[in-house]
Amino acid sequence: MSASPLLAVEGLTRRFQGLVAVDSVDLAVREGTVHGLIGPNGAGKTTLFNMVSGVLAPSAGTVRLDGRALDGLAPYRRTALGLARTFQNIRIFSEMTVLENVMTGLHTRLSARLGILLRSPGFRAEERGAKARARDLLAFVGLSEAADLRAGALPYGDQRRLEIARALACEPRLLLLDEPAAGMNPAETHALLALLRRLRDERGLTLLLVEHDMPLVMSLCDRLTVLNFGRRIADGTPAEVRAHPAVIEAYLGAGTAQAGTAQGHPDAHPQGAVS
Amino acid sequence: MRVLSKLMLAAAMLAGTVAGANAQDKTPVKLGAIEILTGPNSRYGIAIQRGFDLALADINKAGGVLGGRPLALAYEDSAGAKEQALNAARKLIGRDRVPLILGPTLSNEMFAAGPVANERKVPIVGTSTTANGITAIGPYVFRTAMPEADVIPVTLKTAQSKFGIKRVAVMYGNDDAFTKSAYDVMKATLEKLGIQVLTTETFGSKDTDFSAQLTKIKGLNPDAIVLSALVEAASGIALQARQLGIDPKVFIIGGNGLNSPKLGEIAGASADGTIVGSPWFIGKKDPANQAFVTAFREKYGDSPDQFAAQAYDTLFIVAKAIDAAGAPDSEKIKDALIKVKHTGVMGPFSFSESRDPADTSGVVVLTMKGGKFQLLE
Amino acid sequence: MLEQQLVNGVVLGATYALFALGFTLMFGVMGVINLTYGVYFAVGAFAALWSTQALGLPIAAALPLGALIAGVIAVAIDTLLLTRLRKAKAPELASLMVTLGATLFLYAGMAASLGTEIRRFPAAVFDGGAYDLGAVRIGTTQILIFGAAVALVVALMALVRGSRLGLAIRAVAENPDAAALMGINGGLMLRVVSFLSGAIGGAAGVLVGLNFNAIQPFMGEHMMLRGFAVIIVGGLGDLRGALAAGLLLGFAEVLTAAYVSSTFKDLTAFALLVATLWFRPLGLFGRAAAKRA
Amino acid sequence: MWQTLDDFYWTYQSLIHGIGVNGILALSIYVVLAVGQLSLGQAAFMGVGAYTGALLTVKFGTPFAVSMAAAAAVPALIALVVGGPTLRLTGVYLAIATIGLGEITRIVFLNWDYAGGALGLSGIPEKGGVLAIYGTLAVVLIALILVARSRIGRAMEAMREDEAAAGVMGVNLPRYRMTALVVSSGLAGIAGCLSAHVSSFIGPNEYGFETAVTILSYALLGGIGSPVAPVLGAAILTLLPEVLRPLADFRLMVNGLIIVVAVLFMPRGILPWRIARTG
Repeated sequence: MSASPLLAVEGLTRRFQGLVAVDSVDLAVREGTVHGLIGPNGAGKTTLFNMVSGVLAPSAGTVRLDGRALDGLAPYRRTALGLARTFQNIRIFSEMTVLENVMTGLHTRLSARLGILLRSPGFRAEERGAKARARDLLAFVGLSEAADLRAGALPYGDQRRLEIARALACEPRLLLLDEPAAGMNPAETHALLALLRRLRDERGLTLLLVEHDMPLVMSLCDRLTVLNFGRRIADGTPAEVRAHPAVIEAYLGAGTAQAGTAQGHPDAHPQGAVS
Repeated sequence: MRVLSKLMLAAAMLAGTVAGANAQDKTPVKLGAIEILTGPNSRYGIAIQRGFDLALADINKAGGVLGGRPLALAYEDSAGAKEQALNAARKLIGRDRVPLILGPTLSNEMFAAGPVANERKVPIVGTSTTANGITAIGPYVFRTAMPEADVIPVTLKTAQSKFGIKRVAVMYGNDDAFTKSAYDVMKATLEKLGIQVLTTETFGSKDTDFSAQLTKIKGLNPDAIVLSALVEAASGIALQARQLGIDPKVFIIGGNGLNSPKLGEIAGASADGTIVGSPWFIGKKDPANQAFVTAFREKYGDSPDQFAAQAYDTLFIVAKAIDAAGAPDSEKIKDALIKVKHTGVMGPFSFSESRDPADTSGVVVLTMKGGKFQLLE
Repeated sequence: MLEQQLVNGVVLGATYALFALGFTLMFGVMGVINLTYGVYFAVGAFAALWSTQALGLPIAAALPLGALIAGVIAVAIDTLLLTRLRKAKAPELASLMVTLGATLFLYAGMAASLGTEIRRFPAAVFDGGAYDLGAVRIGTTQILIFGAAVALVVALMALVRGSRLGLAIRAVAENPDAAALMGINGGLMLRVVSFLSGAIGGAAGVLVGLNFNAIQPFMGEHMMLRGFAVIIVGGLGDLRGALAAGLLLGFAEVLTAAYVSSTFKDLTAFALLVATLWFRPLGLFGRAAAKRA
Repeated sequence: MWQTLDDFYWTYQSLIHGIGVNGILALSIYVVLAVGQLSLGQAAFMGVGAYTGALLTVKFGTPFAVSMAAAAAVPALIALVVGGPTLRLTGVYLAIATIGLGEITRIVFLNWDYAGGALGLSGIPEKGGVLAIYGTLAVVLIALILVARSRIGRAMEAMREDEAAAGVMGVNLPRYRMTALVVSSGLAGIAGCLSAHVSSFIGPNEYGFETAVTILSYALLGGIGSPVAPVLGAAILTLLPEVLRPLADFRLMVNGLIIVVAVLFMPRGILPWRIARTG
């Protein structure tokens, strides 16, 4: 392990109209590890993800990738620097084919311009290469058979895996996974667990994941960070966190006191409000 | 005797064939008409259609054209769009092969359709296209509509001589070709007559609030307001002028757009005193006009306006030209049209060299009293 | 003269505000630019006109009746067109387009059945008298319009901010799914808002028809362009903003015509619109919640 | 026989021109819709192109090719300048901003006496014609198909389906949006120039809100699964008024109804076939 973390989050804060969704959170993800981010509903996990990936601007604080501050960079710039993510509610491009979805992930790695209109040999070679790489990734996640299907027609678990393949196409150093096991049956979860392990062990990828499936989290993650009401309440190995009194409190309490819907979904509804 | 009888027989046969040809050829002479029959401006097109239809019935009752052939009209709707007017013109010429086209309703439509008819050497006769430059499109483009350039000077001269106006405010709709071109005539005429223009205000044809312009005008104390507008805006302006306290003695001098019974219906007493020039007046006492108004009211349950009157006369003018041409042939009709003389409900009519109405003696100046136009005495 | 122009500006501004109020309410809650709004404006005016002519109602009864009919039609159209799209969580552009098609249909239908000639209320329906206050002249319809605009804004604000119904409406506006979890009948709330917006649009149509005497099927079409400017300048969904922006636009137009040139009067609305988008994209008060990249 | 064919062509010439011009307009709105945005300024861009081209031809006698190039460049430039702030805007904001732009353009033409003001510009010589129109249409259509089958096409569709996800995939959203608007306004300008040179007259009121809506409905009816679809939509909607002539007043109602039905029941348009996004 290198001395400085691959991802360093310092004092990250986000307020929504007086409500603090994320409250000066610090977080360090070391290269080559799987880092879990857990906490009850509305704890601010997705908001944190959105700030790290650049979908949402923080009210305060800094995000660093391999020592480089990402402040103010648009999502596409962060992708070019080696950041990729999946979404809590699956957001594949459902009208496109499975293969095209993955090829979209290769966007920043392709460069054809004028060649597109001329159908130059260079462009055609690049497209061939892209297709081959996309097929490799589909094979890796076990979706080879589905390459030419409409992505929206895939079963739920396959859509999750497609989303991961698409994110892998961005060739990230750090992959953010937002509840990858949500809605999966035990068999699918099991396969996912194996896939995520291979990402770390075979590809040397660093993962930061939000997940509610505790058995999965406990067996997969090297380190955990726990959020509640936007604050970091614990940080450590799974064993340490499991024993942390504040965590027990938060999880037991969460059953009775729903944090409600105060969490700010930037992607919830594109509409205004009456005032 | 035998020779004579043979000759007589031959002559009779000859006459018979000639007469027979005329008697047998009852195929209608079909003309095209492009008018706005749907959409927001359909009221113009429909008034024109009614004028045509009334004239058509009269002409065919009297034996049609070319010694007994009925006249027929093929209507095409332009909906006020120049593309559709253009398509309609091409269809009427290329497919229906009409020898002459009546319309289209708006000057803009004529600017699109006119060149096409001219290219194919088919005469096209506008009954309501008053803008400048219509007949300059080409030698096959005619109009029976009195251009604003002929009517407005009469109105303004009358206003000057009768009421002694010296200082006026001008208002016009600047987003409409019709009201803008009338304004151009007004401006030139006012200059020629030496009438001082205190201010020139504009508005959009769909505006409803004119208070800012009228307040400004009120502050300048003009003798009259010279107004080029469509009747909707004109009604609003008349109402709001009085509402803002502009003296009823400051009357409105209008372009052709104000020449509609609608002005009195909407604006009521507020429009009293308004004067307009018109190629036609519903209350003209001559028997031809009285008969036309009565027949129109009987058939449609509504009073005719100038558009209907112009259309009514135009069809008679065209029918005369067809008779004079001797055949439903575009070229011959074109040559005949320029020579036609007709006295209809609008008064005496003939074409000038430039295919515009030559005779402006039919122009009358009207004034509104109690919500109705009457001749200015 | 300036005093009179200021009065002119207030009255014109009040008509814009009145019109925009329902429009912005509709957007704020539904998140949809509903182009059929312009139709309700004309529907209200025609319904009131009909009730004065055919039923001989006084304007005090015709105004609420016009508003009521416009409101009911608004609910019907919303239910017919948008429920399906909302259920399918269709993109906002789809809703915009469907209301566009419906607007073309409704305008054409009204033009075909009612004719396109302008009409006015019978002169006897409302005594359009005027008061002279020094150099200023104010018509009774003008006072009525201004009063109605202010009263409606106050009433709507009270409803939205201060009542249980308002709370439910705001909840639906913020997050329909969460509102449903809290036991709010979202469908009902949307119908309530549709009705309110339609009724406001209809009432605006009656009052504007009364003041400017120009009732015709396309009367809302022209107003919609100003409506867009007002709701953007005021901030989408911002009721107080709509009132302020409407008045601002009224003043701006009148003063432009009076002291610059009437040629530029029509440009004012769009200049304000563009300036707002450049400098204050969230509107005058900058509080509208809206999605921006 | 030739005479008949020739007459047939002459009769329907304007309609044939119209289908081609509207096809190009449909492609211009397609480019914007394809990245998930809505512009109601296409009519204004078309008008700017029409006036630019026509003024150059009429007043300066420039060759047709120069008029065309300028008719593409000027609207594109306006889009670039205006796009600065508006492209930070998306969705309804962009739609409303483009409505405002359209009205401003209309008012400028109305009051610009050099360009004929409200009376419009008449006497535009006939140039280009059916060959130029359909040549342009074919070139643009092929170019857009090629683009669709590349990384750019994938990025565009990704933006339309889910903008945030596309951004995370590395798509430079502002740049794509801007490029789409600029290209689309250039195309609209070309269409305007072509149509001005076959209709001899143009006026400022032809390029208003209604025209913008009509252009939008081409793409709506056809669908935007592939560039071919909006062109088909344009052809249908251009022919429709001619076909529906007997319906008179109900024609406009039918037009509106078609849009409603298309959006509600055929959300992907009448040609739902989508183009492959790989080269």
